[in-house]
Amino acid sequence: MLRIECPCCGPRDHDEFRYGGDASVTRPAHDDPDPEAWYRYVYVRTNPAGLHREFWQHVIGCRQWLVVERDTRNHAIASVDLARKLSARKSPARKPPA
Amino acid sequence: MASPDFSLSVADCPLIQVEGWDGTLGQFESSLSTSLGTKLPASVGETVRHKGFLVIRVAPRRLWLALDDGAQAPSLAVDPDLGCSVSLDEGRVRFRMAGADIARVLSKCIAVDWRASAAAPGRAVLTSLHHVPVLFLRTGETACELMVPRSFSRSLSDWIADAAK
Amino acid sequence: MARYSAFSIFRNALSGQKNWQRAWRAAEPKPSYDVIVIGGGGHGLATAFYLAENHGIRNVVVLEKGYIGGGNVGRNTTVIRSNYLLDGNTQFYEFSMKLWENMSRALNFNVMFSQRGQLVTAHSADQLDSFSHRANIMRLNGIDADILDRDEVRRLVPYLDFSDTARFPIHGAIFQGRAGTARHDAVAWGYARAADGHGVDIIQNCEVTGFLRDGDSIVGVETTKGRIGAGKVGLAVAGHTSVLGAKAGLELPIESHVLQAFVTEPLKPLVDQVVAYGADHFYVSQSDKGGLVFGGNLDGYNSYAQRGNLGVVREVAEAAIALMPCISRVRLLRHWGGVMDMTPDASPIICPTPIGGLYLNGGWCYGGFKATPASGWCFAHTIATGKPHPLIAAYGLDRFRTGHTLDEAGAGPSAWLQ
Amino acid sequence: MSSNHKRLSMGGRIDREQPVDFTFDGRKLAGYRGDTLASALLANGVTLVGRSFKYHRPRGIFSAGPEEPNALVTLGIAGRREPNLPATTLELADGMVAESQNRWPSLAFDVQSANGLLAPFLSAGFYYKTFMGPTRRAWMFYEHFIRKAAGLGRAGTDPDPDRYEVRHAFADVAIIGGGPAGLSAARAAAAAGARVALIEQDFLLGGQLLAEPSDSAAAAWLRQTEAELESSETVALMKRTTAFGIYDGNVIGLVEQRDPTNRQPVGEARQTFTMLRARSIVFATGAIERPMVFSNNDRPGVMLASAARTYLNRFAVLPGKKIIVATSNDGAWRTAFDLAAAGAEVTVADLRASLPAALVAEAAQFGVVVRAATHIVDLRGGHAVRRATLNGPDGQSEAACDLVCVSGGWSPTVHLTSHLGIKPAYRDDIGGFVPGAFAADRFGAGSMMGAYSTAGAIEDGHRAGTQAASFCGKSGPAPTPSKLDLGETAAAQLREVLPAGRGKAFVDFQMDVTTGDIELAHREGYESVEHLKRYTTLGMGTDQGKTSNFPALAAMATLRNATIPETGATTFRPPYTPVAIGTLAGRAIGHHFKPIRRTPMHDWHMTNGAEMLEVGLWMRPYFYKQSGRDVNEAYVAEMRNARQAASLMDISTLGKIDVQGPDAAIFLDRVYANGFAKLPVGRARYGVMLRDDGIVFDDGTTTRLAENRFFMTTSTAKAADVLSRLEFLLDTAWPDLRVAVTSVSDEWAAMSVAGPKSRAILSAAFPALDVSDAALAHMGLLESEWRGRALRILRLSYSGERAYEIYVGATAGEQLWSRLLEAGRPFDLKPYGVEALGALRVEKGHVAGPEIDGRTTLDDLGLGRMAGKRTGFVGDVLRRRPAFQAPDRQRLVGLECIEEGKRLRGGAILFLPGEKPYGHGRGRVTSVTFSPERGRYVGLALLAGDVASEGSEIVAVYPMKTETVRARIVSPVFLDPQGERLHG
Ligand SMILES: Cc1cc2nc3c(=O)[nH]c(=O)nc-3n(C[C@H](O)[C@H](O)[C@H](O)COP(=O)(O)OP(=O)(O)OC[C@H]3O[C@@H](n4cnc5c(N)ncnc54)[C@H](O)[C@@H]3O)c2cc1C
Ligand SMILES: NC(=O)c1ccc[n+]([C@@H]2O[C@H](COP(=O)([O-])OP(=O)(O)OC[C@H]3O[C@@H](n4cnc5c(N)ncnc54)[C@H](O)[C@@H]3O)[C@@H](O)[C@H]2O)c1
Ligand SMILES: Cc1cc2nc3c(=O)[nH]c(=O)nc-3n(C[C@H](O)[C@H](O)[C@H](O)COP(=O)(O)O)c2cc1C
Ligand SMILES: [Zn+2]
Repeated sequence: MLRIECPCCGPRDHDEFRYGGDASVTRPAHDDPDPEAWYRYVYVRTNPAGLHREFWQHVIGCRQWLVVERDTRNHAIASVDLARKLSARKSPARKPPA
Repeated sequence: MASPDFSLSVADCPLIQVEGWDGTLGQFESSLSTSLGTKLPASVGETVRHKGFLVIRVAPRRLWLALDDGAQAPSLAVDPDLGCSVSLDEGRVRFRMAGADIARVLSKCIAVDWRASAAAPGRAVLTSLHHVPVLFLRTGETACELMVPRSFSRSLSDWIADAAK
Repeated sequence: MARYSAFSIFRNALSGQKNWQRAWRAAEPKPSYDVIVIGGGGHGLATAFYLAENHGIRNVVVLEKGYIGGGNVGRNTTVIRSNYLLDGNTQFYEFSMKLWENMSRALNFNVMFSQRGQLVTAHSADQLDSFSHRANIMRLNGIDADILDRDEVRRLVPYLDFSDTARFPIHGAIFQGRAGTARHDAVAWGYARAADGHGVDIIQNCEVTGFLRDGDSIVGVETTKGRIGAGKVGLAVAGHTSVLGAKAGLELPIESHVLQAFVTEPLKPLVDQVVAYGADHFYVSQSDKGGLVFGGNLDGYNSYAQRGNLGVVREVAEAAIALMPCISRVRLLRHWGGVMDMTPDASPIICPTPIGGLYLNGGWCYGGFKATPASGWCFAHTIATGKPHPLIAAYGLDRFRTGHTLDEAGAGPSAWLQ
Repeated sequence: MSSNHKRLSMGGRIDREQPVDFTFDGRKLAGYRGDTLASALLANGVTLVGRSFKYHRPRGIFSAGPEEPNALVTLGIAGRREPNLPATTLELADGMVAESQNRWPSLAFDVQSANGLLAPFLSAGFYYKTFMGPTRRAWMFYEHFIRKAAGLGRAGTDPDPDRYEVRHAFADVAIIGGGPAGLSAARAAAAAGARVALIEQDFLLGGQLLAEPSDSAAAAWLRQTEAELESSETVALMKRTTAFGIYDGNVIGLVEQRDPTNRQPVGEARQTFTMLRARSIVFATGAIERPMVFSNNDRPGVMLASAARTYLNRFAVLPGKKIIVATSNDGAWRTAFDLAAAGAEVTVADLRASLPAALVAEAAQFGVVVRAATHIVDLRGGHAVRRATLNGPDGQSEAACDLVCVSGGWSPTVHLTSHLGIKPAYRDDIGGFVPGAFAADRFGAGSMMGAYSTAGAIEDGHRAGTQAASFCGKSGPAPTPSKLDLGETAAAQLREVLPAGRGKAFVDFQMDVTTGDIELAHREGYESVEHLKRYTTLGMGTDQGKTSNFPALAAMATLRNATIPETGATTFRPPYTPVAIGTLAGRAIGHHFKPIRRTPMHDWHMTNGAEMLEVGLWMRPYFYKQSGRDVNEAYVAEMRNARQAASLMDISTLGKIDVQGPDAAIFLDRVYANGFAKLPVGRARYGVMLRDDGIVFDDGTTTRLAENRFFMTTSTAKAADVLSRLEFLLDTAWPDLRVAVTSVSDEWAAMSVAGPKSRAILSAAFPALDVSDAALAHMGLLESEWRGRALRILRLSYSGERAYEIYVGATAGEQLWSRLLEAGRPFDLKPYGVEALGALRVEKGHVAGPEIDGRTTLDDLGLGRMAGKRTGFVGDVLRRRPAFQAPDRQRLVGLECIEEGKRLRGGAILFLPGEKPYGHGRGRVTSVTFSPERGRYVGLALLAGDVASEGSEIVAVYPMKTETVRARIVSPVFLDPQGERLHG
């Protein structure tokens, strides 16, 4: 059993989570019309034998999507973070309402 | 229930969920805290008891207010620019369990370490019971509650009753 | 190469087994070959054999990083069937079935292809309808298929759960009588021996670590045993396609996932057919040695570790008993994992690649054992002629870009969902 | 002969006060509490216990533990039979019924032992070389007989009457192995303040110390340490518990034997499967003694030296009177001395030319004959050994014997550490494999690390226990290490297989693999140890080669002229010892296999004649028995009633999602292919979502409750996937959108009233509400309360009739359902099931699961206009890929049977009239129903867009029933294309 240490809930068996695949791919903007960008996002995977950044959702728990760094050769987990925290860095912060 | 040292009772489970937006969470929490008249649990799994209800943090930006039996729901006005609320009054069932045998019975149901600080009295744990998401609430030395989805509740109470044999 | 036969066994028994020859030579790599096949699994070895047998290309080497047959061909649950639905798959797998039916004799190696029949249980009228759709397609393509009702299933496999307490009652089943199993190791060894008989070199403990290039084309490989030149290079490395593909500069729509397999203690005959559970993930057959060989769902995360976890072990055990209550007291002897290329539509990729001299055979997911002979046959053709064999026309790499995917399960591009 | 005649009158760890009766092959025998089945059999003089797999050779008891290759028995009767259990691990209990295996008609006289005569032909892998003719299917004929001959033991076909339990457990430090190393580790870790789980497969703690005399210093140490641990609050002593596998995250699979006898009352858990999650692990699994390989070394009466000592000292059984101890190391001499002290005549044949003087002197004291540089080459005796041929410095000689103890050294038990993919590393100094490098949270101790002396094991355990606790942050005061020195010296290892006599020399006893087989495999090129294993089946039996792996690879190394590390070892896999599949499943069987989901109206359906159907985990009414004799009659009646009067359906299983936030409308606009931003408050809209690859994902209606709030419904099947997908998009792609999504599926009971009389029924049921068309238009929403619960009425139609979806708080669902039926009685309101629902939607041309099959696009389903010219929604770009635009793309059409009496079937394949029905056809029928309106079968189909147009004829071929039906291509909306009934 992988034991994933959810930043909210603590270490849990991986069957409390839903896998979401490669987290290193970049989702094009919702209105990006470039088929090549979408093709790459949906299909192309580096699939490394080694450290893999991947999405897991703590679906039977806090329901947060996480980004886990895990070695695919031995399943050792190097880090776990909230996906939102990482993706928020990429998108502009919202100003608090006046 | 076969075990004399374990009891299970089933009750309704009125809940209100409130959730704040990213970025303005601090503001949201302080206004919520003011309108409830209590401080809020800081991290997921923490709870705060206040007149007639228990505040549980179930996700970084999400709180549940679980009402005691017969208690009136607190009046909540959530500023839509800060967050939102939804009533979850009907969708869950509350299992109350107690007895000296409780840790043994629960060990056959959920992967929660009864002796860990994360499961100490007053703590809440969102976890899986036979693949179903449940909220475990430690209420005492030999007592706890589970909030389970209503549609699964009969299956799950059967499962627990069976585990208590 | 001395032929195997009852007579050869008899003669060798009398001479104290001293006169048997090596099944394949212990070859050392030559400086270059016409074709290098990377991967000594079923597909790689079959490819080498058919290159020699069908196309007369004999200056061929198979490079295997470990021992031949140590990959998925040696760790799969050996189910062979041709009950595919989609145009492109149906014909290919039936062609493979036909090759299986003649394999032992063609290779002079008994691969114990046993056509014991395969059935998948159906648990609702809707499911039986969708099985009928499949069966109709099979029949219309000249492939045997039957739909069984509950009583017929019961007659065939009386020990399944027909009780009132069955959580998912059995309504019927789809059945393919020509489906069955084969002795997995024998397939690798049989192809190796037959290829060797045609002069193919088989080199074990020789890992390919990189590619030699001339301009945009690949002209050889780097290995742990040195550089080897080649006219053409065929990649048939099952779960490791991405790793080698990356070295060659290919971008691939592949994820490596782990699938587990299980075997019980050896028992007297109990399970005659291959039986699969239509309500969950479990399927089982009995090996000639007597072990019940079974499997279930993917573990569901990228992995190269060749082993799985306890969650799936439990789920498979639960499903096993749900279908077959008497298996409860049978004891699990061993469980292991295999690393598979999962593609976004769960169909394979065999084709020439955009890189000159490089041919790709991968993406077999959990179903490539049954494809072994046809894959080797068609890949050999593709390498020999430079053009895809008509039977694999649908298995090109560009189908993901164009949308011509072959998604039997309709699960979409997330490998872990299939 | 009297029972227990081989039992000594004193000593051992058996309870002579508690005799235990059992049977073996029908013979009534007795032993004592504390015996294993093996020790009790030996005490009764039973030496022939089983027959081997291939050659049916007589076999006895070889070991005293789970490494046993030979003494496999079947336990229990009827549904509780369990084959292939090593007698050496079975705790003897009253009423135990054991039977020998692989023999017919009896153990002593077995017909198939004639296989031995065929042995020259049955060499390794012979079957790969023959049975290939005369015909293609010849193998099917031979295989029949081969399968019958194969297999050890027989499994029953009845369901298992016993129960199993699965349990979760946690510890700071898990210690696997209760020998001196494990005990000492537990002591240290507990003292440091860690929560310890000590796991031991045996029913007694002590490991190899149990082979020490029961009045020795070792026994005293053991008693003292055990008492100390028992009194500790933080130590869980788990006896009869095997750690069968180690998985990621330090999750350890444990099986506890709760009912060794198979006789406890039905209903009690026979075994418990514990998933132990440990923060750190100490492996203290000991070592397994190696056999010696010589001709006929498999005869009953050949036994591991440590096992003989165990039988003597732990079980007070003297297994022989005239004994040869064949060894390569000092350890086995202890066995010789103890046996001699118990009165046996003992010869030690040691391979080594120069022997430790101290041992030789001690041997003289015990009257043990010593022969240096001597090994056994052959044994004689059928059902029991009689004579040995020894090869020594003076040539060959013969010796009579009734027991041969063998010791080829020891192999550390590295099985568990290998489960995680850690390759064992060879250590030349101990001549064995120890675990490769450990991760920071795992430790090894004792003989599994090559510390072969008791003193060393205890010291090592102390260190490992302390470190493991400290890894968990527990570094309380360590206790003074306890000490016990038995004065053992390191075990010398046997690294080669010695020349033997002419008979078969066995390496793997259970799989009947001989040195000849290994030579043959080598000769034929199967020289990698993995090929050797697979070609000869070495190590593939129920013991997984615990005693045979090392000698085999040593033999192969010799043949290949390679070193042992060059030759390598095969992989150990879980489980360490076989585990019943029932144990792994625990209680999740029968009706507990998957939890059942019930709607709020479930009980009503059950008591009112509903035939139920599983949909996912939900139970839904399929049809109501009062509607007709069978489903076909019932659904037509139910749909007629909906079209003519009104019908009521439980739709609580729909996925329901509360979507809120200032950006909710923007969000929905992106996730649905059709627009939602402009949906007015109080209105509902049908929406379709695509996957990123442009294929249709799910559909449902979403209602705008307020400016910032929507109520989304999804299909029953996709509810969980949709929610998770929405959360994914919000968390990973658009974290800037202020939207909260919450499942409210279980909050609401939902029911649909459909039919021309539905409005009248609503008025009757809710007299206080205005449900007039003015107040509640088609696609409109009405929010209110009913008996204190929230109420939402949506005017939506799936069936094409005027219809309302009514949502009420789940706790009031059944009341409202009954209320509606009561109010609807004058209007002929009747419940209907899923089958009729399906039929109604087919008549109306609505797509559902059979059409939304994960391969169809919006355009395929005729829904392309929903998206219109919109862009920027999920799946928009890839849905424009060339394949989806191809003219022969299969698109949704309606089909109507041309001949009235004929039946269309889902799954029929479509061909053009006159076309040869071969191949994949032009399309397929996806959903069908008998249409009372049209008086014939109609259906939806996916049909190539370029072959035929509306009005033309098509042929539906259904080979499974050899049916061919002519149909006309029509609009998929069979009924009321103008939608007038919605308002009727
Ligand atoms: C548990 C499990 C059950 C399965 N069950 C079935 C089933 O019932 N029916 C079915 O049809 N299919 C099944 N499959 C799938 C099937 O086993 C595979 O699709 C098929 O075996 C793959 O082709 P192969 O035999 O050529 O692969 P492999 O045998 O894996 O061959 C690939 C070879 O390439 C070698 N290699 C990798 N990298 C390098 C390198 N750099 N240099 C040199 N060599 C390299 C590997 O060592 C390996 O030997 C199953 C798979 C698994 C894991
Ligand atoms: N005579 C010799 O030459 C020789 C050689 C090696 C060891 N020894 C003796 O063996 C002892 C070594 O002590 P130790 O503690 O390292 O080993 P041990 O063999 O005494 O104890 C190991 C224990 O682990 C248990 N075990 C193994 N695998 C298990 C599993 N998967 N699940 C549950 N339990 C499991 C065994 O039942 C055993 O009780 C010393 O007394 C030493 O003298 C003697
Ligand atoms: C069809 C099949 C049957 C098997 N039967 C047995 C068996 O009877 N006994 C056994 O020990 N292993 C059996 N195995 C498993 C192998 O021992 C081995 O685990 C598998 O080939 C994977 O290799 P690995 O464990 O060395 O990685 C079987 C494997 C397969 C594919
Ligand atoms: Zn969490």
